[in-house]
Amino acid sequence: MAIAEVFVRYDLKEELGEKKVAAAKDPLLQKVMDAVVEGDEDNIIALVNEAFKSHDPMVVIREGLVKAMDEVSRLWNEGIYYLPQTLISSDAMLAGLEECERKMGKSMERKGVVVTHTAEGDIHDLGQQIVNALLRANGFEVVDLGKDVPVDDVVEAVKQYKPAMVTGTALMTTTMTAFQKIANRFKRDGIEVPFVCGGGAVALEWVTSFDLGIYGKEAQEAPPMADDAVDGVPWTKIREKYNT
Amino acid sequence: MAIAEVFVRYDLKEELGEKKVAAAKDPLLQKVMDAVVEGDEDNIIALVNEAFKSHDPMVVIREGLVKAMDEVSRLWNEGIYYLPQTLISSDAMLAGLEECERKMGKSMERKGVVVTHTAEGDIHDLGQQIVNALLRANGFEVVDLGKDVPVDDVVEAVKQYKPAMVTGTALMTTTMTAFQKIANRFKRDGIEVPFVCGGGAVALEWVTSFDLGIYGKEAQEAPPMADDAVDGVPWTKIREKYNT
Amino acid sequence: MAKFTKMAYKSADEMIFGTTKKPVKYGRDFELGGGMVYPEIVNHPRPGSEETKKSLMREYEKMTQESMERAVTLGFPGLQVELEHVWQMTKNPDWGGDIAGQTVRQQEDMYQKYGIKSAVRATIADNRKPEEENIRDCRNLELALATFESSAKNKADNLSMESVGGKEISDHSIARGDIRGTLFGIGVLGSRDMEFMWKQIVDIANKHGATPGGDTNCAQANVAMFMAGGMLDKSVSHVFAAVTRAIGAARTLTAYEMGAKGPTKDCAYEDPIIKAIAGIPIATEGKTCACAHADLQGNLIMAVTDLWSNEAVEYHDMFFGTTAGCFVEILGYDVALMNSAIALGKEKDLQEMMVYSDMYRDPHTYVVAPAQAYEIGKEIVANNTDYYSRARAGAICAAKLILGDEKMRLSNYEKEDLQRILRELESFPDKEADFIDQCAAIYKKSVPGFNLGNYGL
Amino acid sequence: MAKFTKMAYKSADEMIFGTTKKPVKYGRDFELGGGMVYPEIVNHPRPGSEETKKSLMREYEKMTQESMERAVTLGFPGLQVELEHVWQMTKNPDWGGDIAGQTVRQQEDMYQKYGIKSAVRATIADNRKPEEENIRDCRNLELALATFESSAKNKADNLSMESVGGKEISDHSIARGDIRGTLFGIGVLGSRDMEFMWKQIVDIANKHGATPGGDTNCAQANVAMFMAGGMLDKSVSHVFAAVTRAIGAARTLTAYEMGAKGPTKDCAYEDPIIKAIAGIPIATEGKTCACAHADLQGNLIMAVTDLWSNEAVEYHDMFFGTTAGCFVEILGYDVALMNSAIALGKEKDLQEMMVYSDMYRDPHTYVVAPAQAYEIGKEIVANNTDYYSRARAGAICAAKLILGDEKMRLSNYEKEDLQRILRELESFPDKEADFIDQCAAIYKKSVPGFNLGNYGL
Ligand code: B12
Ligand code: B12
Repeated sequence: MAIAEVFVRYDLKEELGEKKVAAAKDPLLQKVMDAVVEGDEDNIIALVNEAFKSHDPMVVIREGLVKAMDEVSRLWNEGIYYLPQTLISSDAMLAGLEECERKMGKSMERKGVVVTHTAEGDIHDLGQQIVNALLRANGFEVVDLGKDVPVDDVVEAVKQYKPAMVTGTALMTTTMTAFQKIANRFKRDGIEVPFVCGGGAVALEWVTSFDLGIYGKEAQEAPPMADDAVDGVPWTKIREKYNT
Repeated sequence: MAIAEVFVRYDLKEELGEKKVAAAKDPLLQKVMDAVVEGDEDNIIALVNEAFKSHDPMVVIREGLVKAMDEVSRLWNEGIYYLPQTLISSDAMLAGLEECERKMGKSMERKGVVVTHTAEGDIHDLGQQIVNALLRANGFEVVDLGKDVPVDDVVEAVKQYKPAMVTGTALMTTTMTAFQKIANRFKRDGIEVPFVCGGGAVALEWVTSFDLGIYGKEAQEAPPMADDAVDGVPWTKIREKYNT
Repeated sequence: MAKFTKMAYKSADEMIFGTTKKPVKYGRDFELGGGMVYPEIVNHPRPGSEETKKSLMREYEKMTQESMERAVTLGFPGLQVELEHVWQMTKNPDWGGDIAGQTVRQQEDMYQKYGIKSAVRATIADNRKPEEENIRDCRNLELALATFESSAKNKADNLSMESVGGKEISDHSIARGDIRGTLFGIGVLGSRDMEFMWKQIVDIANKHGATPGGDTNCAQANVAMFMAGGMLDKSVSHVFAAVTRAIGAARTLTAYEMGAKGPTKDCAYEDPIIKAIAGIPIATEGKTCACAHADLQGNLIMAVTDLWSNEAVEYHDMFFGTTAGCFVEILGYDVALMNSAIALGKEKDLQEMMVYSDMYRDPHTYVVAPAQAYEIGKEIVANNTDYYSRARAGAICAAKLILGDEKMRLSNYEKEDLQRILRELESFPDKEADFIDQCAAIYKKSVPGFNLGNYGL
Repeated sequence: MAKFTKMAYKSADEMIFGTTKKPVKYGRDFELGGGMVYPEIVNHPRPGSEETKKSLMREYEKMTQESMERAVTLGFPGLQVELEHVWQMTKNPDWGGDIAGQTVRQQEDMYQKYGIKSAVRATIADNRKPEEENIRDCRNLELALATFESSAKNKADNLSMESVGGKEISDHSIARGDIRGTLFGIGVLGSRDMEFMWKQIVDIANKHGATPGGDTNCAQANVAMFMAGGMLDKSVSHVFAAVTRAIGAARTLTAYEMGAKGPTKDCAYEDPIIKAIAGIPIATEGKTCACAHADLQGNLIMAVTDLWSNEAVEYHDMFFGTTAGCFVEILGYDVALMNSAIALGKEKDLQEMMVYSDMYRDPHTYVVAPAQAYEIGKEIVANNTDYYSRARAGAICAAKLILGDEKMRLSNYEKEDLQRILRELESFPDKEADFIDQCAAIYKKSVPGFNLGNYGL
């Protein structure tokens, strides 16, 4: 009798190649890019300041920070980067961005505002935190309402900040019911904002059973969805694009 | 270390007492009663004929057959009788009844008509068969449409036989959906008949989600439900009584 | 027809999970009975999804995908997916065929990507109605055969069925505790119908290079077992179910005499007896089919299994993923434990624990434990002159084994019932023809629609 | 506070499922760690049922009833029911209390009728938000304590919690693969919060004669494990999760130093380490919690269990009954297999199979296998001068064990990540005070709302 095979390490069969990253325009920008790609938050500020010697802050942002972050997203999507690498890259990118803004003396214009929250009664906010980090790294202003947020507070915040998109996270079936209530309140008050709901407990069928609701499976989806929202794509179309 | 207890034979802890059965009015009727209680289909006809010597057939029915069957139902409900004992008692009772009817030269009046069926696409009809037997033994006329019965045929039969109650059995979640269609057709055609649905796949929540639907968990419930239906209790009340 | 005349194994002790005398290979690198146990998942579509072919195909696609992915994510070496047809898939042969094709393609993709071993079993629904139609010549038969064809053409690896011959008699008899009708409906009529059906299924499989899998006495012995229910139920007696199981074994054996190669169907609790006789790989189900019924042999029925199944679970959300992934996970780990035992050379120890867990939980469990299964198998082959004799011999053996083991405690009612059953079994005629005559007379009267012609009689 | 300074067991080999150094008795004839394993079912209400107290009580009544009935119908000797609070049950102390009372009454009825052994565990939700409020003095704390009271008054047998101290730091750090913050958030802050919480829980339990059960590092080590996910996931690395688990063990131990008696909470995958050190009965979950997450130690985590759980399953219909019965059945048979092994004197054989099944499936699995759990436990008690030192010692030990066993294969990424983690761990200051200063400076900046005062610092 053969020795029974008890498990297979498919992960080892799957080893992926080395990461290859697009090159920057010059060595100074290359260093900025490298720092973001490597998530080197400790040195990013110094490197950005180095780059100012031959580049305008807007160029450092565009050709250094943003370009690097695009590479990071690609590496993640290709399965070469792990989540923590992506998050520390975002941290580095945001620190660099802040420095550029300081240099310019004004904030860079954000693509738009997104209000995020975790449902009332729910303290599982890790998904939301990841969504926050990714949205910020992708150029959005995030209004983070935190966790265990009452329905009223979400509606109030949306009236106040007029975001392009709202997100909700819920990990419990007994808390996700708040999303429908929020969507109903939006409808009643004539707010036609895409409302992306995600988190372990939440399923596509349920979110798409009420108006405005769009299901968000992975945190990575939040930035492209927000791009669409900012571009004025209506919630019905965003739902169609991501939920079928 | 103690020897671990792997299982407990709760059934043996539960041994129930001897069966005690109500006495008949005289020895001849007693023999009829005994034959029904014992499910003695082979001898019931002879014993009923014996009883005719001193009793009117109607008395044999009432004081022998029906009384015995009441005892059988009680024994079953008390957990002393098993299902097969109940069914062979029903068989004996029905054979005796036929003999009485022959003697009287006419059928005994049945309490009312019940139409039974198993859903379209479903050949799991054992539950229905048990329901049929119990209804018959309890004095109802059963119109047995069989299994895998199309919606149209059920509606047609109900128009034809005007039953006091209709039953449906389904063991598959993909066939039980027919019940709702049938109920809708009844409504459309103004038929206000209690429609008792049972079978493994069927759950209370689902059956009570449409009008006319009453959930039947155990086959034993069919006769008392039919009694109510014949008494003109509306389906809403029957549902209230059995489904809460 | 070549009837089995001897046992495949020299003793019960020689039988073990994962290994058979006649291993079977098919699918993507999939081998059963060759030294390893595999899981088999059975997913069922949600109500409503069967309305159109498109929605049903989509439902199966999602279920299969999640099942395969869970297997990969946890590192399971292989998985068989059973497509247990809802009636729409058999009444429309192209539905069944196309779903089989789609499932095979999904598995091929995963095989390319990860090398995970896999196979598809198509279990065609037997929608024939013996008391209403001529089951040897009716539309439901045509459709079933057409669906076997379409499934095989679409590369389903294994063709199986849960056939229903004799059910009109066994249903009536089981509910009444009538052992004569049960022996007749299963042992005689069921076996004859198996012969009729399986000749055709094997031909179709051979024509297309599919493996003819197996059958189950679900329609009969499982009705008895299911009605007997749990410890405190008062429906069919548990000893009646036990004896019925032995009869069912004699009947299910016919598929393998007609050329089916296994693995057998999971819900055939008679399979340990089949393995003892025929030496083919068997599929079984126990604790991990709790989604489909409550089982009194939850561990024991693993003792000689080769393919471990969940019977069937309806697709819906769980806190993590859906049932389609959840049950693959549980099955996969059950199987990993068995394969670990094999790898450590301790498979007989694990088997002993499985048997110890349940053997005396219930008399039906008792008769499918390896030792008793083997004894019953021996009586079946030793009396293999005709279907009736072997089924009756198996039944008598089962009854005697239960009565003879004082550790197998019975309630007073169960004990008396078993003594009655044994008395009756022993009182039946010796000749098959006489028994058939006797039964024909009785059941023509009591079972409306019963037609001997359905069974070539 | 009396810290553990030596191991409860002389060696890993001495540890086995079903038996502990310090068995616990409570409930209706229920004993844990006294030579037998029992199942623990966790049912969760359907969405919507939490709207009113009445509907939620009715939901729990049905779930408990079916769970208990399935246990009886299959002949299981006993069952613990865990009430894992949805937040409504803790935010309204009378809801939690009344549901506990109702569950105990249902079990008492069954005990009268059948003699089935049973107990109720009430797991109060920790709704405190460390980055938003003073977790040592806030409404959510008051409510939690009031709910412990109401549950104990209503005769809940066991009081447990999944406390969240330090989570604001660990969430941030785990997602970033930052081992410093993880060690700080769990090992230092988490442990200090445990001390604070468990003193109060133990007092309440003692006052009412309930048993203080246990805690879990669900809020932290499970976040890492859960995010690490399956074999092909690319989130937190699996080695990071493994090291985090060792840190979690040092933190969870605090509950038992404060007087909790066990059984521990099922989702504490650090429990084998706890058992090695504290000698109390542990609850674990693995393959049969596939309803709640995908598990890479499905069998292995049974190796030294005393109470076997399904984590949590949402209540809904299955083809037979509901999930509340289905999961009791699977758990019950898993347990029957373990108890059979014990009865046969083959428990070490079964344990070996469980371990063999999964030990090299994943590095997180590896560190909770009995041998490694024991080694990590030894390092924890040997360095038990303060919370920081013992947690760090456990973490370093886990990393070295993984790197030192060549059979534990790692992908290139995982290997490099583990080497980095080990380097960093070794580079941290020796003194707790220094480490706290270092971390305070870093995380006050990067984690909004972080407040040392929450931890008495
Ligand atoms: C860690 C954990 C905890 C931690 C939470 C830590 C934290 N910071 O969140 C602690 C210990 C505090 C905890 C507490 C409880 N928990 Co908890 N917990 C978990 C666990 C193990 C992992 C959850 C997790 O962090 N996942 C990782 C994150 C990253 O995943 P995620 O949030 O789903 O996010 C991903 C996607 O969903 C998506 N996403 C999320 N949001 C959004 C939004 C947008 C816009 C988009 C595009 C995408 C997106 O992106 C992320 C990554 O791609 C789960 C197990 C499980 N099966 O989920 C149970 C679980 C969620 N918990 C559960 C329960 C019951 C509880 C408690 C009630 C237990 C108790 N009695 O104490 C309490 C709840 C207290 C409360 N009021 O909330 C149940 C919920 C049952 C249910 N569905 O109703 C679960 C499922 C476990 C179980 N028992 O089966 N828990
Ligand atoms: C035996 C059986 C069969 C036999 C049927 C024999 C027969 N005469 O009915 C056979 C083999 C033919 C069979 C075939 C199939 N089966 Co089948 N079968 C079963 C099994 C094991 C037992 C069912 C049974 O007889 N129960 C005993 C009877 C007495 O119970 P009951 O009908 O529920 O009745 C009781 C109550 O419900 C109530 N009741 C019923 N009706 C009514 C009505 C009223 C008015 C009242 C008051 C009460 C009431 O009273 C009865 C007793 O008190 C179940 C397993 C299970 N978990 O249910 C699967 C099961 C029902 N079968 C199943 C399947 C899928 C099939 C097949 C499609 C398999 C296949 N691919 O071949 C085919 C279906 C073909 C078809 N078109 O129908 C699935 C159904 C899945 C689903 N829910 O959708 C089940 C659940 C098994 C599983 N896979 O999990 N099956």
